[in-house]
Amino acid sequence: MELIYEKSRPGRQGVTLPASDVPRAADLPGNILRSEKAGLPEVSELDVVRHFTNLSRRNFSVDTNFYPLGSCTMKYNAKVLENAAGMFAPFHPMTALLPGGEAHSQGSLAMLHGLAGYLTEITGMAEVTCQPLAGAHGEMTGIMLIAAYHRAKGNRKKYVVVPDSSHGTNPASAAMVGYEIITVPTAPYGDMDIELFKQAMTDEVAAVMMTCPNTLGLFNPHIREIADIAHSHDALMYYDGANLNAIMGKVRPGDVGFDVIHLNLHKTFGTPHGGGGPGSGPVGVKEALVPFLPTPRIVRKDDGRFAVETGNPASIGRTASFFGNFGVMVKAFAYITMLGREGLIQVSEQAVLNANYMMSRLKEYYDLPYDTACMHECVFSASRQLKHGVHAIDVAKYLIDRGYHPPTVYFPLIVKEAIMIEPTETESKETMDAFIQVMIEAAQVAEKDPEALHAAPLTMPVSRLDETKAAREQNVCFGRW
Amino acid sequence: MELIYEKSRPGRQGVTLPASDVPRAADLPGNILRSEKAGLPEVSELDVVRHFTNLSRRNFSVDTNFYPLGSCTMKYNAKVLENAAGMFAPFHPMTALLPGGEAHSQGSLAMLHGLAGYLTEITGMAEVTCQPLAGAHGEMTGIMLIAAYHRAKGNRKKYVVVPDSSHGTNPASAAMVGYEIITVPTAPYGDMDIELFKQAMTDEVAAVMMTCPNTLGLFNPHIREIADIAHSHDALMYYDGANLNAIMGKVRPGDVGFDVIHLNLHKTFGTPHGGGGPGSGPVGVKEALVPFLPTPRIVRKDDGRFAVETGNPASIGRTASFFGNFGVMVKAFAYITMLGREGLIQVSEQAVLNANYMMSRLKEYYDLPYDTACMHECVFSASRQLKHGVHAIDVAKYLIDRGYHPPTVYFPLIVKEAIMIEPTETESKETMDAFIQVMIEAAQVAEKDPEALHAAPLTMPVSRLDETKAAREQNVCFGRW
Amino acid sequence: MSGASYCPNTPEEIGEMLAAIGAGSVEELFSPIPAALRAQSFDLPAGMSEFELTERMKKLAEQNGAGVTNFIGGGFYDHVIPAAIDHLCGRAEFYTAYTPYQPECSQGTLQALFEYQTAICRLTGMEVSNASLYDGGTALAEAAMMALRVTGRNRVVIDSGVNPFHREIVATYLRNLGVEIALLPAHEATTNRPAIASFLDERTAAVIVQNPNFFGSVDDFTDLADEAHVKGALLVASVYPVSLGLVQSPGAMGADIVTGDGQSLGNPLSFGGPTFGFIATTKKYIRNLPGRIIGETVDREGRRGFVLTLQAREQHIKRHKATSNICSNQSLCALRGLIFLASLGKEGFAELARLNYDKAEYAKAVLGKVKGVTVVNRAPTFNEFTLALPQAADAVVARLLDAGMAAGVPLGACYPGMENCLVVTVTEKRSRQEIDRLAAKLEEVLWS
Amino acid sequence: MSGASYCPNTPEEIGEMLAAIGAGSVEELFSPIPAALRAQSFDLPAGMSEFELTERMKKLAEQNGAGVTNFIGGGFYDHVIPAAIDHLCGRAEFYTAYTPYQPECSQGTLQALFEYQTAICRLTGMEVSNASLYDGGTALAEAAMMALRVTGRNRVVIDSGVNPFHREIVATYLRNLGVEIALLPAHEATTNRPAIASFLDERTAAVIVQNPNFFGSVDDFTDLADEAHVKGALLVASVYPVSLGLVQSPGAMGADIVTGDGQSLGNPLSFGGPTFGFIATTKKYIRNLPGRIIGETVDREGRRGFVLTLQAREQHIKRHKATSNICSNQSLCALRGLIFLASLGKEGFAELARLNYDKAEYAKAVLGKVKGVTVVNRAPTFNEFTLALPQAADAVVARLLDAGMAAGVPLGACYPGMENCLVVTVTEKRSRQEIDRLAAKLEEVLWS
Ligand SMILES: Cc1ncc(COP(=O)(O)O)c(C=O)c1O
Ligand SMILES: Cc1ncc(COP(=O)(O)O)c(C=O)c1O
Repeated sequence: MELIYEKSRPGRQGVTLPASDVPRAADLPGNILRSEKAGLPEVSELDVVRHFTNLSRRNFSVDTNFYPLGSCTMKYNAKVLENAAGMFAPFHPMTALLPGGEAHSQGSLAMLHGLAGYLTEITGMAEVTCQPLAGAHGEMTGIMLIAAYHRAKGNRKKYVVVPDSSHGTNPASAAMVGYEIITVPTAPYGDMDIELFKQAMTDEVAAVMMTCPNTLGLFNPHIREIADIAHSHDALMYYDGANLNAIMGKVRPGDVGFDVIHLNLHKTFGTPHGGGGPGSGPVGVKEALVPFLPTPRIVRKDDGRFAVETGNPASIGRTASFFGNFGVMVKAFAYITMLGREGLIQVSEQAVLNANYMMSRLKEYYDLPYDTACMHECVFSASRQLKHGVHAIDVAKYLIDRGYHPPTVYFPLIVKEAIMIEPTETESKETMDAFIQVMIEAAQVAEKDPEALHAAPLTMPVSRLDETKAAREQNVCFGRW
Repeated sequence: MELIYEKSRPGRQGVTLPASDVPRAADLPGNILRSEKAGLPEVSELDVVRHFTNLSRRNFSVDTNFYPLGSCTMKYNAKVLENAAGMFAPFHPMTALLPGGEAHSQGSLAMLHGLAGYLTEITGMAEVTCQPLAGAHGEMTGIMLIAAYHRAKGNRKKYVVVPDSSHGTNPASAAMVGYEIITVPTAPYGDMDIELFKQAMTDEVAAVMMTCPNTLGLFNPHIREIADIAHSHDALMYYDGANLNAIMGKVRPGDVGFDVIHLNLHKTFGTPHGGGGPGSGPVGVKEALVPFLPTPRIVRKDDGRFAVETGNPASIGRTASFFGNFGVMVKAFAYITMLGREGLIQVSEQAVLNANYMMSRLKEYYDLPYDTACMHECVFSASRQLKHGVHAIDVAKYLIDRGYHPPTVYFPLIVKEAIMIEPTETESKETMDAFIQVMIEAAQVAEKDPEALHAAPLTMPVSRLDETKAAREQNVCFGRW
Repeated sequence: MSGASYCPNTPEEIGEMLAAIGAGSVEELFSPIPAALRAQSFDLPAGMSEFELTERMKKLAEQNGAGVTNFIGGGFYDHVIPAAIDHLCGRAEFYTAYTPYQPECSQGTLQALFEYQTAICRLTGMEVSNASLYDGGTALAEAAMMALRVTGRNRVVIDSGVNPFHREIVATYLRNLGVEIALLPAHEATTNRPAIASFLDERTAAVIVQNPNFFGSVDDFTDLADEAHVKGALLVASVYPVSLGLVQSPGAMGADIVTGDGQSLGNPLSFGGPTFGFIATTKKYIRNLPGRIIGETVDREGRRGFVLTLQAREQHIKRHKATSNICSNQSLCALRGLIFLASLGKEGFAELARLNYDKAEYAKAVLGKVKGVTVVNRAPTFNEFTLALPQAADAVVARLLDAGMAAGVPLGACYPGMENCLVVTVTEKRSRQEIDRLAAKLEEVLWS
Repeated sequence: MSGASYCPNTPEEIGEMLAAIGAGSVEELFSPIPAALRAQSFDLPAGMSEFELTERMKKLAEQNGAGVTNFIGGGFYDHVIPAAIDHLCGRAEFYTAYTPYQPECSQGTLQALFEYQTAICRLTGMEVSNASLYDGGTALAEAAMMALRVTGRNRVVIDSGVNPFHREIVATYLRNLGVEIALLPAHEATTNRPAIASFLDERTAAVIVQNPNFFGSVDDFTDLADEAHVKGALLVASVYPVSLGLVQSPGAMGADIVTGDGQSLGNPLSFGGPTFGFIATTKKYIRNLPGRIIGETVDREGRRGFVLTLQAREQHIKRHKATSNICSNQSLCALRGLIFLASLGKEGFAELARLNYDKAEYAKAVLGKVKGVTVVNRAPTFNEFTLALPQAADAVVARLLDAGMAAGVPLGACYPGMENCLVVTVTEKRSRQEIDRLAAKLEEVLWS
């Protein structure tokens, strides 16, 4: 498809603006005045609509395809949530910060407070801030809180410990806060090697970051022991909530020793992924860390009204321009409100059931490096297929031709040729059965006709793309501006 | 794709309903109680969303493809119009009919009155009713008005005259009102044969129905003469407004002798076609027919408030359950409001320009039975291609493979192998150029490789379908209920 | 700039196009139109931008006021609309396409309408359905005309329990066709069994009834169907589709043609439209159906596909001999109806009907206890019922409207002698609290 | 039923699945979790249906009141949003997809983001852009960290004219990294030229400025860029994108890194988010950019296609050595920005900026004439300006808010000594009448 810039015709006009009802002002001084209009496309509204409608048709998505992208919880995004978020579209965040402005923002503030309350209970923490803008942002915020905690206590900390199965954002977030990273290998039983962990732990460790269930989809039964060890060094336990979908109502991170958590509202709480974002990454903390939470904080006053609290000297400060990804939060709030206690429990139960079913049905055909009951996702390896020269990526591309978005591949890094499948609870058995059938076929084709897999995909607008060329040429902007 | 019924699983549940807050009532008597639940699909919300999203992807549409379907004015449907219509979604039409209810419906009534006012001015008529639900419904309503007029005058009328180029709805609508049809052939110059018309006209003719520009895209310069002849027999002139897009601000049917008109809001006034509807077919009349207009009528009272008038003894009565396709009208009202006088004139000018450009560029490759300046559409014939065994339908199917919705084919019936192209004003020169190029290629392929055209389309979910089998087997409902 | 016209071509392109045409100006293209025929006036306001338009339309909608609590029906009903419907029907491929004349690139619409036809058949208990008509009233008129065609007769009997607006449409349609319409007066808000025999004769093409009828009474028309059939007439039944989640289907009662308004299935009230009309019948009458019909078939490779079928009934082929003049129908509204039915599903739809019934029964009991108020219906009702008030209903309704409640539809205007009567509608959206409030307010209006 | 959980499997299917797994119950699947670790509490309300939820959310939104007329900005702006944006971004293929890891089935998102990057480059006059960051404030913090990386230094100079919230975010980000932040005090609401020389030194990684600055003043930073470059420092400029329709691009002024908040480009105010942050730089720093970058390439048949590129900068490859920890970004908001820019186009976007400028100039003149009120800015302004009132701004703003007008952002809280000052924003949505009304009301509040 042509680029929108290639469709541009000089003088063509799209959306029109209101005519001016004020006099034309004197021009800005020459050095400040833009010398040349920005080279935006000149297209009609129909050009725009047809272009982007047709572009959209070049995507796989949850609403069109089964999308078992592991670690991403690509569940169905209920349409009613979109409508709910739209109700808050016209409200300016600055209003709440004006003198007297809280009165004009009670609905928004009530939502923020209500969501934080829900998440507090779901996770078993003392308080939640909804400011962080995505999971990784939550991680960074959480580690900043931990740093503030140690600073306030005069602790001298240098390291953050992560298992080697951890998501890349974990070490990256800790590094953003100035920590060095200690990586602990995974033991053959699929959890962080407890002995090596003990060796890694010193008083210089600020925090231990864990995902639980971890990125192999396994729940670590020794989590409390790990927490105890960490706490004995006054290291805090950080919980990466990306996989919370597995355990709602079953386990609360706060109950098992975690001090700081982040959640991914765009995973567990049914908000759409937007082709890469926006997400939302609220952070919950135990009592000891509450003083350090970002400002502004939303509080409920004695008269029941909601207020914005800004002057908090111990706070790490502001981590986002206003209150976070508010529209995303509205959807998550509505989701929790709609599902309620029983609904959320059902979500986790069915997510785990679906993943175990997937694992049981496929383990005959693909290697399962950690062959034990999984939680909400399961991680296979294409190492058996590799003997025929077929990689995980080839299986993935074959799935595309069959109408499935591939699972996550090559993550977690500790599994060779990883294929990480997270069906989520919103998919039905027959959708999974059809997918399983195609996965089995892929395994058969891998043996009989590996070339067929190397050639895939053939049904998309493009075949496999030359990533090396892209990285070498760095064509990241069209034409001359 | 599977049918939604084939995706059904016993016990699966979609949207949930509020829990009851009243006691369960005693059951209906057994003979009234439904004996077996209706066999609706049992699917999840994701099933529904994925099913219909994927179904939608099996359509061509204006937003995805150039759609030069002649006589249908497939112009761009501005998105702001959809939003406008949504604003009126919650209002019950019965409210306005309750005692005191007009006060709760002033906005809706103002819109109805305002739209009728706009259309009155655009067409040069005395009053417009917006009740008819589509073009054909407008025609029928218009002919009923004409019948009422003749009845009131004691005229004994039996016939309605239509040119043979007329749309099928014209004679069908007249027949629905009990008239017999006299069809006048088209002369070689593309308009109704004036001599044959004169012969057809007697005092038993109730009305002459004309489309102007006609379905060949030609404007009849003798329209006033025709009207005079009709009027001399006290036959009324009916204007099929399907082609109004050609002449806004240029010609007003009311000015040139038409007594009754209908408009297709879904053509001229930018409301979407909905995969077949809903449309809206307002009817305008000259003063003499005002008393017969359908009830309810929307009137503006002296105090500026709007009211619903129902008791009108001469009225033909009600033609629709309430006020017509209100939501469609809101879009048309918003369209006219947004474009304004100059915008509407520009629409017609550019529609005519685009059609003439299309005609000029293609007439070298396709026969043009009526080779004269056209208005908003042009009608070719594939008779030249027929020599190679290629029909209009084969050209159409080739276009599908190239990403274009075909023009209207085999209409008007008087043109052999008709290909009727209406680009509309919202399409750009380069879109037309690309289409023209493909049309030229089709003509070339017709000569060199007719089989290739017979085989088309090959890129759609299905190839050509067996219409005979469909008509024979009459499978119009899935399975046993 | 202010007004938009969505015309993309630039002056330069316009110049190129004129050159290709060989015309000197755009105006020249209009030269086939003699000066004498040119518009005498075109006095419209100047255009405005999208933003100004939106503000203007908001203001217009606001002139309707804040909205009232609906206890009114009369053919249009205030039901829940699953959020997914707007999202799916907002898919441009559905709403910016037209009639699926070219089936290969219209399988989306075609399959959906085939599924719609199936849903209508299953709801009504009939064998075939078309792909939609305009609305409930015009569908009934089409059914009457269809019965006239099928039987070759020229008289219809119409029950006064049929929605008076729909009756008026039938009358408007039939007026010029020399058809006699006999109005069967209601008996205790139900179809008049004692009188029917004297109304039915060998000239009668159809007996037209409605279930639940305008007073809210639910009936079993099996006997009427039998009597009609004995005389060679058809039974035409107009039904409120939501009731079919609980009430016996007209097919099971022996109806020959079933119609109804689909608004209650996922279409917003929208001040009366767009909605859709449905019509269903038995296989033997399929060629007499008006409007589009979708049929299943196969492509050259034997794959299933869908097409417009039996087009030889339609105006674009048969012209004045067509079964109807209808061309554009209400596809998108029918699609909404289908998605509504699929979203609720077999169980959910039954549950919806049950909720309506239970709430209405509660309301009937509560309102029936208001001093001086009696329930008129002797027969069972579904979610509407008729109350007799101790005074004229018009004034009462007007006062309740001022209190924010559309309490019901007064019957006086359409049913002389029933000036004190009021049809009250209770859907699943009405809460017990709202019902109780209506009762309290009614009592207040009547007695204080 | 009441609450929905969107879990489709029926009890029968659950039974089949458990059988396949070899588990006796769903609970058994949770057996890896020891009892001691089980949730101590899970005290949440019961669920509700979609309809009830919608009613509940409406009520919540209504608690915000009817809304006020916005003369406030401060990073978020009340601009027109073309209707097409919602419709296009409501396409499920866009909003229910995720990061385009699999390019063949994600060309829609990838091409759109490539077009977005191009738009940002063209707006800012820079050579490369990433595919979005979270928001304007975090983008600025990322830019600061990028400058530290590029220069290997550990000090940044930040102009006090930079949005105080954004400065606070920068401070929060840098706090644990041993970086010195020097705050350059403003001079007459503009960047302090006399002081800059003493702030810039060889340890300085970046000078961070904003255009227009928080007081609304527009500046030409060419001299600052030159001075920074002489010292080996980068110039980081945060810009308000709408101003770039009229104001010289930061690229032309010599900026090395440009950031900003994209909310004003087609994203609703939505109480502060989601929005997107943009970041652009020159080719030579591309490998130091944080976040995703889309690159053009070809497929095996030589057809153009787009992929995530230079991923070796990112956390999923580089882990703690990545240029940033960002993973999910704000794609859909960036897409809104792109569609906004494409909808307005080259001329429309310039016209938009001009409208903002003209309206603000008008407002500046009118408000500047209110008794006792003076305009603080000496430099030109775009669509925001600072007023000095004859009394504390807080009370005045509170009173105007009661009158339905958010008159501006009082500066006292962030700029000690400026308690009487107020930043007023005027976008194209504000009418002359609204501006006049604000002036009148301000006069009234001040003097009566
Ligand atoms: C395990 C895990 N942790 C953290 C993240 C980061 O979350 P986000 O993308 O919202 O920044 C992800 C997301 O992919 C994840 O899967
Ligand atoms: C010339 C003409 N007249 C009448 C009609 C009928 O209009 P509608 O489909 O709205 O009933 C059409 C529609 O196709 C038409 O093209």
